[in-house]
Amino acid sequence: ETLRMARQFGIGYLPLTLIEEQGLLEKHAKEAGLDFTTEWLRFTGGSGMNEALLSGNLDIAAGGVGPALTIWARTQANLKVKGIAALESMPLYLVTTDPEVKELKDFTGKHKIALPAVKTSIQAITLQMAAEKYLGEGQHAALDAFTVSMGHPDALLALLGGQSEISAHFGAPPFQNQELKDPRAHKVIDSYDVVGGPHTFNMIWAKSEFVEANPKTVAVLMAALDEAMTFIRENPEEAAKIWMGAEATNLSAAEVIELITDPRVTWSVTPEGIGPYLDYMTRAGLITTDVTDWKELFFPTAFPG
Amino acid sequence: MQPNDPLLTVRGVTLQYKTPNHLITATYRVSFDVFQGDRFILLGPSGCGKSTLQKAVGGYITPTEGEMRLKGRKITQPGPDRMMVFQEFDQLLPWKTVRQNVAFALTASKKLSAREADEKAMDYVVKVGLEKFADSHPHMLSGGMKQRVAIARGMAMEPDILLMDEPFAALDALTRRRMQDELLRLWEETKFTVLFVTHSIAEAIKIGNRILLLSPHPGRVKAEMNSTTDPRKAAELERQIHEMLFAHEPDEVEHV
Amino acid sequence: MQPNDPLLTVRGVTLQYKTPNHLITATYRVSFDVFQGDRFILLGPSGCGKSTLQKAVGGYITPTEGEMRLKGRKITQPGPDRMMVFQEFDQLLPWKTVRQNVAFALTASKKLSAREADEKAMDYVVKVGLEKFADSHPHMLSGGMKQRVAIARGMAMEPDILLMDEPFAALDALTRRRMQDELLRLWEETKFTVLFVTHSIAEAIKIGNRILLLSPHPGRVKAEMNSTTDPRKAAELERQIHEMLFAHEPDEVEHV
Amino acid sequence: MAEPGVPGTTADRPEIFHQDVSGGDLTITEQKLSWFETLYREAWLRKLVILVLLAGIWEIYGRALNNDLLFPTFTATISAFFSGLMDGTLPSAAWGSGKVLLMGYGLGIALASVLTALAIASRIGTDFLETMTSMFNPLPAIALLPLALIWFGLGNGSLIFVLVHSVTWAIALNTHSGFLGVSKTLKMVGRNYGLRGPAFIIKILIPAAFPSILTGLKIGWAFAWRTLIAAELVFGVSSGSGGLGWFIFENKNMLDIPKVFAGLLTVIIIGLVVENLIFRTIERLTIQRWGVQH
Amino acid sequence: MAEPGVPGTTADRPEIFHQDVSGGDLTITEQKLSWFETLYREAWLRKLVILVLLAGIWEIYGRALNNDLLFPTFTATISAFFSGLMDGTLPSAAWGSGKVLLMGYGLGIALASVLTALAIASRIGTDFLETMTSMFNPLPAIALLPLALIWFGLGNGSLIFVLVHSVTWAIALNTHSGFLGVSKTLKMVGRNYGLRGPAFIIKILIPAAFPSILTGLKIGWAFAWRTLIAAELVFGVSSGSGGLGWFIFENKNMLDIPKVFAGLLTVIIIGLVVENLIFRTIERLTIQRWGVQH
Ligand SMILES: Nc1ncnc2c1ncn2[C@@H]1O[C@H](COP(=O)(O)OP(=O)(O)OP(=O)(O)O)[C@@H](O)[C@H]1O
Ligand SMILES: Nc1ncnc2c1ncn2[C@@H]1O[C@H](COP(=O)(O)OP(=O)(O)OP(=O)(O)O)[C@@H](O)[C@H]1O
Ligand SMILES: [Mg+2]
Ligand SMILES: [Mg+2]
Repeated sequence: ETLRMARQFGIGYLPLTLIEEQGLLEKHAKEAGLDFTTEWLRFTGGSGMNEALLSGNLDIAAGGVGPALTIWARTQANLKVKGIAALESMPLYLVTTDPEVKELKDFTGKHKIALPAVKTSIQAITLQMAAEKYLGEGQHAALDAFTVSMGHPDALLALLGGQSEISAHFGAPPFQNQELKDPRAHKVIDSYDVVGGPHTFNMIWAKSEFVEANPKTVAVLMAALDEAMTFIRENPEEAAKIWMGAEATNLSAAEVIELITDPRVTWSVTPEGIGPYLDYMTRAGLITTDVTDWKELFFPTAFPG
Repeated sequence: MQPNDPLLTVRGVTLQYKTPNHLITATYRVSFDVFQGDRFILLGPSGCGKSTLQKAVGGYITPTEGEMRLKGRKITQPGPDRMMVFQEFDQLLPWKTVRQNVAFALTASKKLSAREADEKAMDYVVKVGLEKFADSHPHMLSGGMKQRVAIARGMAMEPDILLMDEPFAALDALTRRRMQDELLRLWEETKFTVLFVTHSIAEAIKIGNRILLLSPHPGRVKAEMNSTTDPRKAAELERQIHEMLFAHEPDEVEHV
Repeated sequence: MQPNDPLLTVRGVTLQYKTPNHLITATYRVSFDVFQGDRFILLGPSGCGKSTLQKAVGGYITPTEGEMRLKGRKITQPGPDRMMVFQEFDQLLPWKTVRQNVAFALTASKKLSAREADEKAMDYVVKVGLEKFADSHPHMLSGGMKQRVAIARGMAMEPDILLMDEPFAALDALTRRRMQDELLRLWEETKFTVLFVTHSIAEAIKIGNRILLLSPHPGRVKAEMNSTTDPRKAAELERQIHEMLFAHEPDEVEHV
Repeated sequence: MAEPGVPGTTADRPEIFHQDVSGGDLTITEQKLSWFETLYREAWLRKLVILVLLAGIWEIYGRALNNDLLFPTFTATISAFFSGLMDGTLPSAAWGSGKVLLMGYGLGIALASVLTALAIASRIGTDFLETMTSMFNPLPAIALLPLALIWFGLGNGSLIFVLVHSVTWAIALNTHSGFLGVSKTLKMVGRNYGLRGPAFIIKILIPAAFPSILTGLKIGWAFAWRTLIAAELVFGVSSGSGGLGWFIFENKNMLDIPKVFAGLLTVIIIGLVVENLIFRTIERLTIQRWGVQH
Repeated sequence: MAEPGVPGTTADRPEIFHQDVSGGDLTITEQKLSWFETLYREAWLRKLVILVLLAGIWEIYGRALNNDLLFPTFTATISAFFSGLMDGTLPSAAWGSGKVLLMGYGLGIALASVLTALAIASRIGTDFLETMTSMFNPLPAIALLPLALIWFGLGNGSLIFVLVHSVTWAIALNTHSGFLGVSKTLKMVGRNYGLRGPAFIIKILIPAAFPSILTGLKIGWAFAWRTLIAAELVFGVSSGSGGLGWFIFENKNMLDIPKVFAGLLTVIIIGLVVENLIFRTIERLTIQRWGVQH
């Protein structure tokens, strides 16, 4: 029996990298008297992964809060996909190289803001929420016209390459941190400010059917995750080394450690800050649901305490 | 089939081409019989439907009216029992050499094994005087040479009935006479049946034993007559056919 | 160019085809002169290089050796001053009707305006007896009909020199004689120059005033002689050419 | 030399002469076709049957699968299609893509024409076309992203650049091979008229190679669609302007799968319309009339 | 009827007779070519010049742009290429993609053959091919993703499925139009030999339509690469595997742009090798020898 787990790129998947590299799943499975092997699949985006999950080629998906919310909302009537655990809380920055832009309202028609996906990505939603917050009620779509879809690396290259109209990028770690190292770049908004506190960035989710059928496997997974989280909190240098060995990266060890130990980052399986997103998306009609408590997005596993 | 039944019967055959905007009648209610061993000639002016008639016998065109039977069986599709030598120069397979073109006909129609076919092919390539070009591809041949390969192929197949459409038209006087003689010599040997289109009256009389005269477009039967080998009678016959074809034309001896 | 200088001079011309594996010599050191108003015939056995020679005059093939001059200028490329009637059946543009095929030659070569070309084209289509098919596309024509369109096109162009490669080979006796007469009638009118390939000795004597005899492959000049209109002399000339071509062959009257 | 011998084996047959061969009014009674044959002869009917069958298979498979998030049924797709049609999102998306597509397609054809003309004119031109094609044709659109961004910036300029890349090589390859396949005799005829350069290409080579060119155009058309839909995602669609690709991507992100399929269905329908109205008509007026395909 | 008249205007010329026409040893002194012409005749040399020129333009433009993040110079790319070659990552990525590519390509050819055979055999087959092509050819690979996942799961199965989709239609279209363009006479010759069905297709239609088929194969080959590189990203990989597309994606994530271009250069080089070694050789042995392209 194999457990099929997915992973994407970036430092945000560090707990999963550790689980794979240190064989934590196998270790805890053995302890629990279970016998399974793990297959790690890598995806470049949430949409391919969701399709893999729905078509039964994947047991546990890992990705951003945006796709997770969408698939949860869409499957309430049938498959009931829910979150198993969060991977961490991390802030997302809107970075610009235009010195004139200090606040959100300084953006004009000559600016282009790169996002992973216009309108639907978590960055786009955060930007809408920010617009609503800083520019006023009803202004949530004010900046949509300036946004363009672009992958993180392409957006970074376009922003720092300086030969295109891209003058801002709402990205993710480590790209946003790399951008901020450039003297021309500065931060315009921070998602923690928009949401009003820390919020989960990446999480893992699965179909109810799987969780109900394999409670032991899920327990093993939670134990492994827990160990990985502890390891990260306690041995960030070691974790950074393992991550650099496993992932192709151009970051230096110091940079990775800095990312991991950033005080604004929390490594925990417990989700937080989902509420504002759920509220906003429901309000904006991006999802339809009558759920009021965002905790219903998760299986009880996410709240071990 | 009785021994004296005709090999090929054509009964009231009308042949038409349908194109999106036109309906062209090539021949109109043509009837004739070809017997075993006949050297049957189709003679008629340009565009009167000789090639069309041959293609219909070949099984490529279905008559709009009437029917054609070979050995009593209705002709419905092409087959190696009726080997065609077309009028067009592009009837050789460009991807095969001269020799392979002849041999391929024999193997593809399952007449001979590859080795036998190859030998026989070479025999016939020599007969048409192309031994020097046996290993050339068709695009390296002159017009007349291409036609000779097609003739070699047709003869090598030894079909029930050989359908030849102006096979010697592109040949010079000497080569043409050689080919005619070769055809007659082969006929002496195996007494095959041949349906031969030509536009030369002299050639018709020399090659054929029975001549079908067709009227201008659309082709209808004007006459069906016997040929002769007697030189005096031949001259008389030539004059007669000439008159029938050239009716209303100033009388002049054919000199081409 | 002096009035008595030849229109076309061919001097020691060797023509070769180079293919990846072969080098085929088509003609070897051929020389002759064609004068203004000549009806110059190329006569020779199949594959001796008649078509190749014509294509070289047409400007399609560069001699390996020797040179060709038209009106004193070296021939380097094709042009409408030398109009060709090819031996192949696929020389008509399939996307044009019979009439358009003739007219297009006239407009494309900037000889006439569209309207004039169209009228002239129709004249010539009538001359070759295809008025009924003026608006048909070439694929709807028989082999002989296609050749007649090509002949109409060549004649309508009224070039400095008309190059015709076995133009009448696919025609029946009657149509052929009509075409020959038409050609001679046109010549009487405009005294154009024509270089004519044929394999019929009788046709050569009837059409030509000067006859070039070529030896078998590779083609070399065997003789260059004058033709005649006197019927008795013509018969003698025919016999003579026949002997020269068929040397070492059993003597027999050409009857094809 | 062999003596011809007694002609035939049945030389004693009577001779036949018909005096009045011109007679008759050439009336011919054609055989009637059965109604099945009559219907079968109608191309549109045969195609309709195929389409209905395919739709049926889709519906049945969709129902059997019963997984609306992955593969909706045909009826669900059709209803999403009509609602998209009614609220105007689909037509505007299709129009957005179509505009860009036509521009890219047109430019691609123009570029292919130039390249092929050069290839026909000289050996180095041939080598250039061959080398460029074998180098660039296998490159995916993302490879062009940096250059596109530098040269054309975000938006339609870059999209068109990518489209040109996907259209040009296929059309150029087909056209060039078509040109090379034109019969020697026809080429000689064209030269004989004194045609050279562009006139020769336009008046002789293009009509003579038309079947190949048309195939190239069809393939180019299809690949233009494919590329456009993929490229609309890669090349920064600013929101508000997006075309069909964007429509599909957005709905996919929102997991509104029937809408995704409605977008794809639009592509399919446009493909069918273009094939059966435009390309078919061109074929009927050219290739079929000229009798160059059998 | 006109009298032929006095033959010619210069009938008083002497007649000429050559007795010994067989003489001479047919020696011919060919004109020497200049060294430039001799070199120019070598196709590989001309192509090399083109390649060197392109590389030069790349280098110069890269330097002028001076923006390593967007567009590295040729030398930077080449050095990344060699380092990738040395440490084995590039060859293994190329091999990973190549394997899948060949399988997809092979299957695509097989499917195209079947479809075209059906299309040649019957009218409904033709309609089927035409309808399928006009419907599916414009669909991007992502449209097939759900079905691919259901049928083949993650991994090579799905990749091959997508490849087949990108290869089949182009090849089928070209092959079919090639078949239709085969001369009527050649088709009649084949039927005359009693060839029918597959034998007729293999022995007559395929060789006769070979130029068109080869063009289809070239286009299919190129689009297989494009699709594969794009699809490797959508489909993800299971750990350990991953081809050139993945290599490019990974290095882009690491912002190692020279390596990204080294990956693309690998695609280009493979394209050049396949064109010049494989397709050229096939052409030399077939089309050129048969004299069917001019
Ligand atoms: N494209 C070609 N490539 C190679 N060799 C060729 C080519 N065309 C003709 N030849 C060769 O050149 C020689 C002369 O050919 P050509 O067509 O000029 O003969 P011809 O006198 O016109 O014959 P015919 O009366 O049969 O038409 C032949 O031996 C032929 O094999
Ligand atoms: N493919 C076709 N489509 C339409 N009409 C055709 C086609 N082929 C021939 N025809 C017409 O049919 C008639 C007879 O043509 P066919 O080729 O049988 O004549 P033919 O007697 O062989 O003439 P020729 O001696 O000139 O070869 C002609 O009027 C021609 O226009
Ligand atoms: Mg005929
Ligand atoms: Mg010739």
